[in-house]
Amino acid sequence: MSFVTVDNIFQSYGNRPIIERVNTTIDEGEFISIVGASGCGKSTFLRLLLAQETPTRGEIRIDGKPPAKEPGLDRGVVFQRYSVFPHMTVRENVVAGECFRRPWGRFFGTERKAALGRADETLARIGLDHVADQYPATLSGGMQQRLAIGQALAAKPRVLLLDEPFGALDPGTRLSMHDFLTELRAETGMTVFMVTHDLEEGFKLGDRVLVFDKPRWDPTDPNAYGATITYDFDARDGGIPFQKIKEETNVLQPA
Amino acid sequence: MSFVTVDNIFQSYGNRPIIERVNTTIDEGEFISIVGASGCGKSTFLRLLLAQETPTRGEIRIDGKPPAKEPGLDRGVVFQRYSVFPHMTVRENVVAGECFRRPWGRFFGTERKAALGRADETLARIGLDHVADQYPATLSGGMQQRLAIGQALAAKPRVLLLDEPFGALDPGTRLSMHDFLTELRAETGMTVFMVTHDLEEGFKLGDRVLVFDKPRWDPTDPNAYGATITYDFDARDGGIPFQKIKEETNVLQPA
Amino acid sequence: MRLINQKPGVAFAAFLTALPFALALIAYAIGSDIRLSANPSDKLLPAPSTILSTAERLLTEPDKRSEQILFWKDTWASLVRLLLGVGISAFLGTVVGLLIGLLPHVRSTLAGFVAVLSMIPPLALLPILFIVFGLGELSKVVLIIIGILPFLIRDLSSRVLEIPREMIVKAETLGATSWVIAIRVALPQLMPRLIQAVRLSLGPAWLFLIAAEAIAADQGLGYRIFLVRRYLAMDVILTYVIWITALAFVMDWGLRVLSRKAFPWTESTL
Amino acid sequence: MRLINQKPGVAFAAFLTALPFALALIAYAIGSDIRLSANPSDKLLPAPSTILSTAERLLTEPDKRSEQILFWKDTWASLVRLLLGVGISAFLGTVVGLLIGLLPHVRSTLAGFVAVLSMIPPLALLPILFIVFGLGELSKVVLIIIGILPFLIRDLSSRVLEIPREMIVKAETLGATSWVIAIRVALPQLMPRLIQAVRLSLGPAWLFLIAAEAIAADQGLGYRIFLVRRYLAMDVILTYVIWITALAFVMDWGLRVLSRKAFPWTESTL
Amino acid sequence: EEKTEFKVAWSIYVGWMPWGYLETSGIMDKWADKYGIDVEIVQINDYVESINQYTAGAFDGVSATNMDTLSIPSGGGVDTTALIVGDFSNGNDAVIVKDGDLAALKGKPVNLVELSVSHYLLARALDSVGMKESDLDGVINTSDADMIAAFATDDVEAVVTWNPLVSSILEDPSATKLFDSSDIPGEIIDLMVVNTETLADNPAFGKAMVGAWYEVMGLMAAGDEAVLTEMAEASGTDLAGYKAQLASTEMFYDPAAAVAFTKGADLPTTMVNVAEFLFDKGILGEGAPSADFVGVEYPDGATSGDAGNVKFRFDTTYMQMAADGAL
Ligand SMILES: Nc1ncnc2c1ncn2[C@@H]1O[C@H](COP(=O)(O)OP(=O)(O)OP(=O)(O)O)[C@@H](O)[C@H]1O
Ligand SMILES: Nc1ncnc2c1ncn2[C@@H]1O[C@H](COP(=O)(O)OP(=O)(O)OP(=O)(O)O)[C@@H](O)[C@H]1O
Ligand SMILES: [Mg+2]
Ligand SMILES: [Mg+2]
Repeated sequence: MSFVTVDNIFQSYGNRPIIERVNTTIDEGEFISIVGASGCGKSTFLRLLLAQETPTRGEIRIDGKPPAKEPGLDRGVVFQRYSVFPHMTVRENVVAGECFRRPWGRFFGTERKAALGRADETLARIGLDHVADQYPATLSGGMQQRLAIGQALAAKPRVLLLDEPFGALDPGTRLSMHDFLTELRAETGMTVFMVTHDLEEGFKLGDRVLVFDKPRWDPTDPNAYGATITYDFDARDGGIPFQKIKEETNVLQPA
Repeated sequence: MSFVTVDNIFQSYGNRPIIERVNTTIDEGEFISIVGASGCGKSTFLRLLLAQETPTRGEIRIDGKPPAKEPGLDRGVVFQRYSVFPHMTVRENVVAGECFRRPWGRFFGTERKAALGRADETLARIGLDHVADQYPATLSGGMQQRLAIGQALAAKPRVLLLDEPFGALDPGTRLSMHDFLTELRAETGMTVFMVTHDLEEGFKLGDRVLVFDKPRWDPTDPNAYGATITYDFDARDGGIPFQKIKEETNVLQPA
Repeated sequence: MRLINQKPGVAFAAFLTALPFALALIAYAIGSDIRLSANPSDKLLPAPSTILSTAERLLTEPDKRSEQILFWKDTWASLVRLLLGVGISAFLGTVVGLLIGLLPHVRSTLAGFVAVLSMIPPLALLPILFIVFGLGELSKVVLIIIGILPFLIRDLSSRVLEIPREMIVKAETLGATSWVIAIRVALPQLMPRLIQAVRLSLGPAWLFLIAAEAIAADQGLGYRIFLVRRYLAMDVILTYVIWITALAFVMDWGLRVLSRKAFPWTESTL
Repeated sequence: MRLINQKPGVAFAAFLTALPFALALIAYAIGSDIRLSANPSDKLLPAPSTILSTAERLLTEPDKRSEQILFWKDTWASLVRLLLGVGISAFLGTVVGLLIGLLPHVRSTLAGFVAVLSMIPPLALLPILFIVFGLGELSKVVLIIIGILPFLIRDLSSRVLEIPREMIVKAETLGATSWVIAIRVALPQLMPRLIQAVRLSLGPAWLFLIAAEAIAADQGLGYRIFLVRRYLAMDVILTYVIWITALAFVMDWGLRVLSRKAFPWTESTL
Repeated sequence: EEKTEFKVAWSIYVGWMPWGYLETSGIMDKWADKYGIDVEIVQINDYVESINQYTAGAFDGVSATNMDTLSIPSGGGVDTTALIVGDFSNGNDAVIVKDGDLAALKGKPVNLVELSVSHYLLARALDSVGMKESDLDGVINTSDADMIAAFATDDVEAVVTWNPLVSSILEDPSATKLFDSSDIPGEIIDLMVVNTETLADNPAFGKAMVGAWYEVMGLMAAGDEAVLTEMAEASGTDLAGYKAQLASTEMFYDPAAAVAFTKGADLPTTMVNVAEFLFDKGILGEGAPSADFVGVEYPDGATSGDAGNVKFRFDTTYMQMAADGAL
């Protein structure tokens, strides 16, 4: 059964269409990589999945529930930057994943002790236990992103959305983050959407790779049309062969 | 004959030695890649080459001249960021490479016209002619770095210093920058020092790869000793085999 | 839906923006009415209609003695002082800010001194100022300068220091002298910040202007307000206050527009 | 070597820092000497020694009538007013700044109003303030609040708006309500900026305090300065000015230290 | 030293309005030209500032009261001569309360401009019922510009102030006048004082000033409505209001009357009273060992206070010239 249903989504800002006619269904536990040219609307699509924005037309449903109006507990997210709270220590950041849903955004008493314990377990698992009492600004970029993912997972979301999570990291760190993410996924079996600039990364990590592009092009006005999913590759088996297209594409054939 | 002579350089900040006993000679036209762990002093070494700082001990001479006291026309530089002037258009940035040495930092009259013409040629060569009248903030990171290199070259320096010039770019852009740099180098035959985090990049572009590391290590005080050149690889022939060490290294052997 | 995600529509937003102004006006009208019905000759909160007619009189009727419309004469006098004071401060602030920001020797010499100067309450020094600079236009302009210059210098010099070292080094490798770095790298990048800083110091500048005019002047907006305050002519005071507020608002807005128009490179359009 | 690259040594830097202070002192001493040799009882520029002895007297000798040391009484009175005014403004500024920054409806309603309010010159409205808040301590505190609150609100709300949207969205995905986002995400990140903003508004706060005390008071630093101005006791005025400067400097320094100590996370130590 | 350019300062007050008229009407210039000099008359908003400026040497003369002259320029070592005795306050300064009598002031605060003639008037008023300032709940220094607003607040029980504020405050039905300067006639004197040395070196300055002043006095005495209206408007009121203020001012339109008053036997008594008041308030400066610290010289050469430190001189020479028509 399809877990996430994207039903004929259009999104425009002002009069300018960004994405149009986006349709797809995703099964629970799939890892979806999203690639495409810069500015084509990948982040916009992620914001729609996140319910940070409401699409101009169409609906996104998760597990058959009515479309969400705003971000909530069921969707976790990690952006390229600003995904951890700079004023909390690493441990507090992980605890925040559990306690922000409380009326005061805090745990008290024994509940707090238990949460701190769980946080330390999480930190050990993501390899940040030695910096538990430091502030994020003192961590390297890779450690910060690992923390951001750990924090997002502490909230136990049903879908995890990643917007170029490793875009600002250097190549070595990036590779180790891939391993980290692959491990975590194996453990949790979560549904993941990841936007990336790096095709290789997309195919390496994803079960499917969605390519966003403008199928129609008006030479007099490059902004006249929006992007959509032009290819949907099956990237299992280590992403080889890359060319296995899963479904029919939306590329308009010359008539 | 050696063009750049680095003669027993030490640099400390306060009591903390950063680099120590650095010796090497570089021929005119060589492309030197510098790699090493984060914080080991690569940028510090570049600052010394640039004469932005004066070493605590030792001397760096270019073409046998006495050590420079401050950065000047003979050394060009491109940093990871902030290497172009945000308040000038792309064309003005290139012209700045020639006119900053003038009393008013400007060309006037016919000289100005000629310089604008040369700038347009440069821009065409570095593929930025279509954005000549835009401000750098409107360019992508890759275009900005291309501009920075073009500007540095417009001043016709004898040595070009690059500090992680492509560190902030995404992988695709990075590759095209490599081609760009290789081309430019072939044209100008300039002596280049490039610091990079990315070993692969270092070997791909460099004629030699200098590795900075701490040869001595005090377990009770990690900051007690500075880094030096521990390996000096010959990376010609496309960098293969990587293992061809050019000179004797400074790694201390267990006694 | 969370409150932070609830956005008013365009029409409702316009209504909300107008709301506090309307409420303030109504509150004033009611307060004025209560006082006036208790004492019809109360001067403290004149009826809005009184203010309007006073404003009309001030704006159109020339003074019998001087045959000039005092309102415009006051405005002109104050604006000249204000613009001179702010202009001179902006100029000096830029020059000294550049010197402090760029030259280590000047920085060592002046940074501490300016920091201490900026803490001195200028109002307390008024008597000395008047002696040294006389009672003419100069002293008013000087009070404004003394009041805002230390702030401008500190703000601008710290901005110069914020210019990435990389950029300065780059200019050096292009053969730029200290002078060229000052005029071609630091100065143009300082300009948008200068406008920001001037915007911030317009408030204090008005304050010092009004204070100076209150003590020694024979024309000017502050002078008139303090003159008629002796008679509690609130209709005149309120007219002048509204006018000053409007002038301040227009200046602020003008500077904001200027900053946007004059420095297109500050916008990151990528 | 370029001027921008010439750095003074440690000892020379210390000398340069002291230089302008020494020069100012010498200039004053000379000026004072010239006037005093023309008229030995000149009061305008008392000799430095006179100021010292006056300061000693002010700091130690109790007033004949009240048996209190007026200097400390004045200091205490002014500090209480200043801290109350600044404290209340900081509190209100934080709350309203958070509301404006986080809630679109409040932003639509208040942002424009506060922008206009911040342009009104508060000194001109004193008569109305007096009537509404009386002539007691309250009106002085209120004048400070009116003087600095609009700036604080504007500054803090713009800082809240600068919090990256990503961070707010992240908090939402962790199940945070608007309230939790306010107190656990926005508020703590606002604190360092609050301290900055308070530092910036201490100058105007002193100014408004002195202005209020000059107009109606029976104690306070500003009161004393404007009172003894009536007989040109510059020795007393200068003592008080130096004292106010020192107080302002210490407060500024304290806030800077507090900011560094209390918010270790603002330092990027990587 | 001898010079030809002079500057005098004045501030708005009923008895000093002629100075503004002198400047705008050109009468001052006319008289200055006659003596080959140039006199600039500058209006200063803040009365105390104008005296401070004079004391510091920025002006050659200033309009001031006898009390403030004694405390600021004379106390500050600037030898000062009263060139013109223009008037004395005869009701212009008043103690005003919301209810009760003088005795009822006990334990209440009083708002006034501290250390000014108002303060002196209060001291004299309390004297008259055998009270002292310490019987009050203190005095609150209140700017004259805000006195009317202050009286309108509930905090304020009593104020002491001067015209035109007095008449504005008395428009309030709740205000009662308890005591005014007509109860101590001749003690609050409005003067034009000039630097003694400057006057001695430049008699032409004194002649031009006095000559011009009494020309306007003549116009005022004749009830010239145009002149009075102009003064009224310059002081921010209308003709009727200005006339009402003049009614409580004992103007010396006739130079002979001014001379007679200055030579009168009451003046030394007044000045000793004033000096004691000033000393009592510490206004004569901490260097002042006694109320007699500053000497005052009278037209007949007699002095009060320290004869060795005469810094304040009442000199009728020039007014006498005017009276004699010798200018
Ligand atoms: N809130 C908005 N209002 C108006 N236009 C917007 C808004 N957000 C994004 N856009 C525009 O929509 C287009 C798509 O933006 P989006 O951020 O989704 O691209 P992207 O594919 O994520 O690009 P990148 O790879 O650079 O992150 C861009 O042209 C952008 O300018
Ligand atoms: N001006 C300075 N004063 C004191 N310490 C400094 C200074 N500049 C650099 N350092 C220290 O010197 C060390 C080496 O710094 P440097 O920037 O040269 O390293 P790097 O090899 O370029 O590292 P990265 O790969 O992170 O750029 C670092 O530990 C840094 O903290
Ligand atoms: Mg994006
Ligand atoms: Mg580096």
